[in-house]
Amino acid sequence: MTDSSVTSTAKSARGPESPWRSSLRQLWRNRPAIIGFFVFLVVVAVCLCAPLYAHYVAHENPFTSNIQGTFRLHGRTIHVLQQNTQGTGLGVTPIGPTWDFSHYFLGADNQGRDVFARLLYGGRTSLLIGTSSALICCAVAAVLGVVAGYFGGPIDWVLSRIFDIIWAFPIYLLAISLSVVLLTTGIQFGPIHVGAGSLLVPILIIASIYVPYVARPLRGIVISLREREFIQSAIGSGASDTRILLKEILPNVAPSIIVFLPLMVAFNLLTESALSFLSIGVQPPAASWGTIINDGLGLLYTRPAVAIAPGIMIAITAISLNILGDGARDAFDPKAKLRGSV
Amino acid sequence: MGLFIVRRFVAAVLVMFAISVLVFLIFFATPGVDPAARIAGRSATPQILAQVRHAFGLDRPLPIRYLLMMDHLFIKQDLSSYVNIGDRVVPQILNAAPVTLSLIFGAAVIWLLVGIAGGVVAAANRGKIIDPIITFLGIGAISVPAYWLGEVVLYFTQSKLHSSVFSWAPGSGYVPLTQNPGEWALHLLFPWLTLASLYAGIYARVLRAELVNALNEDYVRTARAKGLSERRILMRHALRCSLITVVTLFGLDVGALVGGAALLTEVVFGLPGVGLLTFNALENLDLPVIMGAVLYGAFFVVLANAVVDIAYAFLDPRVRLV
Amino acid sequence: MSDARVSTPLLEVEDLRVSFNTREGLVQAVDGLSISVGRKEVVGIVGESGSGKSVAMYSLLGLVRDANVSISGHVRYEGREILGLPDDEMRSIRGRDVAMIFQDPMTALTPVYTVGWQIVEQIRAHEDVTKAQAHARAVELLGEVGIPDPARRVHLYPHEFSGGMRQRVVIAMALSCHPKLLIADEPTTALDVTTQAQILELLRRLQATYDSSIVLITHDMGVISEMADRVVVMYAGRPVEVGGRRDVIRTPRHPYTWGLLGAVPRVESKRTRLVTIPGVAVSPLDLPPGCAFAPRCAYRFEMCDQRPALRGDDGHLDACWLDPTRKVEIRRRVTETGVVS
Amino acid sequence: MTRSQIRVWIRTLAAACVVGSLGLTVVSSSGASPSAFTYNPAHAGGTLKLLASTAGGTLDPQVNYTLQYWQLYQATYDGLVAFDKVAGASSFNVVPDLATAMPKITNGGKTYTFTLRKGIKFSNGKTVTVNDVKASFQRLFKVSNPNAGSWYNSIVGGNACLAKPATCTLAGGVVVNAATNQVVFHLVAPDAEFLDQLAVPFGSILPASSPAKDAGSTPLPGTGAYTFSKYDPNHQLTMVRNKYFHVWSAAAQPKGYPNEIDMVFGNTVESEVTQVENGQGDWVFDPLPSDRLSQLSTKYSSQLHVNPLTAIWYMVMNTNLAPFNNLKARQALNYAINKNSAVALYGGTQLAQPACTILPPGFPGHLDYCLYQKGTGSTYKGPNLAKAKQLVQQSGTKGMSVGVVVTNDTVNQAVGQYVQSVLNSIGYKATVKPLSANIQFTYIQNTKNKVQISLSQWYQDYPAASDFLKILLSCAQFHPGSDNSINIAGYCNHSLDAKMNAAETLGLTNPTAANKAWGQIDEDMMAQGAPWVPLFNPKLIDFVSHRVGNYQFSRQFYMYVDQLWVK
Repeated sequence: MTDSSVTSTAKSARGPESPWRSSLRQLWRNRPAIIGFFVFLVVVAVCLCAPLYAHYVAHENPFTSNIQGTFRLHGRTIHVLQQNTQGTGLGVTPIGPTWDFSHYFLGADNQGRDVFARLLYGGRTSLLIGTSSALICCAVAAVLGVVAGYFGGPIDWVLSRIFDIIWAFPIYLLAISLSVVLLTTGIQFGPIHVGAGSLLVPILIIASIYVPYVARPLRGIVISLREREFIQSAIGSGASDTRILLKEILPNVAPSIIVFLPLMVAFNLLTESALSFLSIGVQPPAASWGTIINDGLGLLYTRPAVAIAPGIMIAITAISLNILGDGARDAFDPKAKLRGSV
Repeated sequence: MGLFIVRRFVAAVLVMFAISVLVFLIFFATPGVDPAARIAGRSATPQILAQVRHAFGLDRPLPIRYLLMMDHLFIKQDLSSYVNIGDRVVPQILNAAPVTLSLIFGAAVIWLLVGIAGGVVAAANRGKIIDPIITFLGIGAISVPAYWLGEVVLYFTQSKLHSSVFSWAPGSGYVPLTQNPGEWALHLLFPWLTLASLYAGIYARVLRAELVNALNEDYVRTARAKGLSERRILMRHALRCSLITVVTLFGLDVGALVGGAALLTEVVFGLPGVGLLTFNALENLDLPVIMGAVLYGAFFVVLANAVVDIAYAFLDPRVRLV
Repeated sequence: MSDARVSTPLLEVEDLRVSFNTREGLVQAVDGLSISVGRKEVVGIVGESGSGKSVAMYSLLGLVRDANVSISGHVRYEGREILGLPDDEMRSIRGRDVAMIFQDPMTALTPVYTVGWQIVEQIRAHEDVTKAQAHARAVELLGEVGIPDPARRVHLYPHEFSGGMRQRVVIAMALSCHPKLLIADEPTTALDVTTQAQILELLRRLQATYDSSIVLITHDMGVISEMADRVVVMYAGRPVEVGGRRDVIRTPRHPYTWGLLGAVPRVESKRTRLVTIPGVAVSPLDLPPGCAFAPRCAYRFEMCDQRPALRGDDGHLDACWLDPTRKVEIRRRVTETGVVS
Repeated sequence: MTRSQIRVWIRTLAAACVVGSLGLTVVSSSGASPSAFTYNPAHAGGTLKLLASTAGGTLDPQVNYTLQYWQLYQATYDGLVAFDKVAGASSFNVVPDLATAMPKITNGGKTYTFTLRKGIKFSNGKTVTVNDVKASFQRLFKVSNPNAGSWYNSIVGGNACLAKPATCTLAGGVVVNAATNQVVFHLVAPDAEFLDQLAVPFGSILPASSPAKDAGSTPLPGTGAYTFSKYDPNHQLTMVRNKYFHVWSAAAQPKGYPNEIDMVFGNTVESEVTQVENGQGDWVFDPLPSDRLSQLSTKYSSQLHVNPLTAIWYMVMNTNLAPFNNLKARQALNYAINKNSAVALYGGTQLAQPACTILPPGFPGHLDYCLYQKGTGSTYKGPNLAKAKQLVQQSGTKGMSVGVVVTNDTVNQAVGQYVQSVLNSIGYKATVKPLSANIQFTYIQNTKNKVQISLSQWYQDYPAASDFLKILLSCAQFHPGSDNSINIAGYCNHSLDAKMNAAETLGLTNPTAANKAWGQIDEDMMAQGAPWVPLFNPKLIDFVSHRVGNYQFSRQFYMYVDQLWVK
């Protein structure tokens, strides 16, 4: 009989509304979450425009080395890479930001490639990896968590132990070990072969290391659901496992999965960038925000923009996703306990 | 309690066994990693290669090699690196551990202070402007890649502003506490702040959520009805109950960090801790060191889990250890 | 209302209004409640969930912390206006002069402290005594509320008590500063039937011992009939019937009260089925302009479109447009058939 | 750390090849070189602090094969002979060290007779005896020295030792006489490079009591001016003065200046540079980060020392795998790659020089020519893309997929991506595969991994043309399916093999003519086979602190660490 019960009576009096609709409505009303969502959409849209920018505006292919290249700015011909002529004349420095969208807006990297165009392309890669690995991770975790929680017994035991093992493996060490190996061999799974340079390698690595983080809470939810009356009565009425899983269990764990998704995308984006930073994520000449930061480290003292810009992009994207995720949690599953990070 | 310890111990041994097997298999599944060719030298003849392979037991079947490695690591404790021949793994880890511990100790103090203060202030000021500000800062802290933040910090302290504001900032590297406590703290200051920013963000957010939940609990209403001050209710009742979650989180985080999860910070700031040791070993494919470091890391994760459970029981009288 | 005042009231509530500004709109949780509680008097406030009875009591003690709440009216404690007092002054009243007992003893105690610690905390919040003195009093209090072996149990944690025992602890804590007024919010609802009886018995005994007044909030007419001197029936934040226990129980005048009384299982009664009130409680978001109960009332007529005032005689008042004689007639029929409509 | 590896590896020399042994002997047999360093006692003392990001592995001089420690071994260990401790080209010459003089070579070049100096003591105080010499050569086999099977098995009994190292005696191969203090080596065949092989650290003389296995991180006593006192691969390597040392030949083992030399590990390269800038360290071992170069060369130009190396960076094509099993495809890439671009990626024109030839400039046998370029002449002028595209068209390999395998450090990856761009521009579909530096070198050698093209480097062991041509491109060095197949191109041209053998034989009698022959082989190799795309010959930058003086550079072992002044 606190104030919350007042509002809950209010809701029930208004007549039944599907919980999905009401959650979505609540999410829509959460202004920061919606702003986060739109910022994320803008980042995605801008990154998707990368080829247009590279082709029509910058007139540069950001995947081809342009070491001897020149371009004209304010009527002067400028070398993209400039040989140092001072002192003992050591070193070659790429041009810095011109702040001109049609010519090396953020300058060039050590291969004379347009950093801004690479930043946009890198965003496509990072977002693709973050999103798809989060989807794969949540899907796999949902299946494993639900199966473990629902069937219990030896299946649960085996799955839980696998989760324990992955859990106890320091997370970056696991990712690094897998990367070092898979970047040499690629993945051979039956007839399917994934090349070592493929983006699928980091996607699958990142997806798999986080499975326990999602699967464990889901398993807990399913175990408590299983004890609830409606499931027990469904079991009692002789419904098949498949039917119960699809009709009863899944709708009840779905909100939790939805809450996990934006946060997982943010985690995975950060993980991808960290692996790429350690040069064991996305492989060159493909770019991701992490690889551009890595490229930029070699230029940190002369051209800091190369390393700083992608970090800002990562931060903006992750912030927008985290705010969206907070909103999704408030709307769909207020009790969900999530860490801010992994 | 006795049973609890036994169960935990058995579970830990099983998990660590599985991890060691996993590491072993991952390692030998990679082409080009056969350490014999690298140990023997660049153009060693097949005979020399065979001798080296034999000397290191690399010509034995995999299970035997595994057992030999475990024997050297745990029983004889003389397992040594494939890269720095004769450099024993156990002392390497023991030498690296103080660096990691120093890093984590300082960072933990900062992130606990900042995180708890942030969470408490945000929860106590719900509905005021300061709450969303702290929440946003927290989200920002967890959304910024830690290694990137470290690099940016290095850029500003070592290059951009080194001649003005940060002329006192030392270069990266580590100075042992026993050698010079002042320099120790000075060298670790920026790594501390960098590492702590992420965790302070996490803790402030988690604690705020826990406090808000706790402040809606019946016992808080009871406490108000008792005529306690809001401050006392917040600090002694809500915070005390929320700390259970924070302590759990703290235990697991510290366990993972001591075990090597501070790797990125160590790499960026060139701190020769366990994370950097492991990372270098992975880059060098130095299996003995990888094996030792990963098991060491896993041990701390497992240990942290157990300690957290004990702490949990200590903090929450409702919990019984079974 | 002024007729009901038998002596200088300990607590006097006048036209208390509590509303919440929610996203869905303004929620009028309490809409013009006026009651007075005399010394050593037990006042029962009865109503369904959501009728605003708890909110009313919380708000008058400043326990409603919602930022969107607005409270108006007058609350006088021993003649002194306490509504809108600064928190630190309010605190010295809460827990010392006015104590509360809550519905769910399982959650009302902080789980991480021993019951003794929590009692000592309350004593020391209001009285300048040493820890040892407070502790001794805690043991004494626990014994007084019927907890066996209090010297040992004072060191136990709440979860180590059963529900009934925990409610005794809560009562002991509430009594620790000898309050003049005890507000008991559904003190027995969460308990099983035998424990309920014991707790009510305890409250009665303690009330006698300490000379306290009690405001008893409940949805259970049975509890009212055992405890209360006077009764306030609330519906949708409004008092609909006020009167002495005997009057309200024996000759209820409001159709809602009839429904509530019908909802009391009476062992000695010849009836076997419970009367239920059809429909669900009205949403406080869109209260009808007239009688709030009208949408659920079987006897509504045109007059019900206007809001009825609380009126009556001999301290027995009700807010219903029905003709008093017709009420008596309907009431009799209901009692005989067990059917409200 | 991977960057450091580039400099760490030193190349090997295969079995017997005979180049100018007489010449070497003639040059150096005059005894101490007149240009030996003169000692200036005013600058003695102090502690020199060298900075390296990681340790160089085992400290055992008979096992360690890294430049990082070979550079330090110069001041700590001695062989019977040594490379002359002078600056400039003469540092390639061999001079007597523990031996009193250059050996007497008899029996058609198969017998070497040395006389051991008397009164020289190890750093543990024991006197060096002929038995120590004999034990040291036995030990080479017992510790599985990397080149025991390719260099030292030229000693009689060596092959038996390879088969059964535990019972190695080298009976009949190394004969010592304690009374006359003579050491006699009997070889199975004449070997002009035997003296070079004795002069590198593998030929160090160690106490006979040294353990018969890799000593790892335990320092072994030596005879040099310094001795290793402490080694912790994660922290520091410490060298202190050998208190039993006295100068017997300044050309072979001069007296050093600092009282202590420390090599400190575990810093990032960035921090090493900062420390040297601030004078907290004296020298950076690792390659300098490219973004610091321009700042360094402006602000600290007097502390930078740039020296050309006899080394080469090259793209090596697998001549047995499409598309590079086609000569035209290999030539096309030679035409297409702009070596100036590779130079820019390495750090610019002051840091490297475009290469057309296999043998580096200044190396015995080097012939100036440049076959594949825009225009003609012997200096490189730029790529010829039109010609390249035409050749690809003719070869019929257009549109094929090509994987470029490089190591995952910055410079290698950059070159790899550049080469990928070039391959794409002449009609291939190229990808880059960066691998950990520790895997890449064995990975690209093994034919099982089907590597089409990779980036590799070769730094000389000692000055002999065969060290490049015969080791890297002869049929005998190609071992399909093995991780040790240093002829990465898998190139086997029997007529050129025959010419190389002939050049070796010629070298026994006429080194000048032999070097000319090697130069021709070099050009023929590129014309007929084009198994490589030579990219550039790198230079080495040494960055020292402002307090350091007396910088001296050996072309053989680079900067003389012990000759630096810190006072």
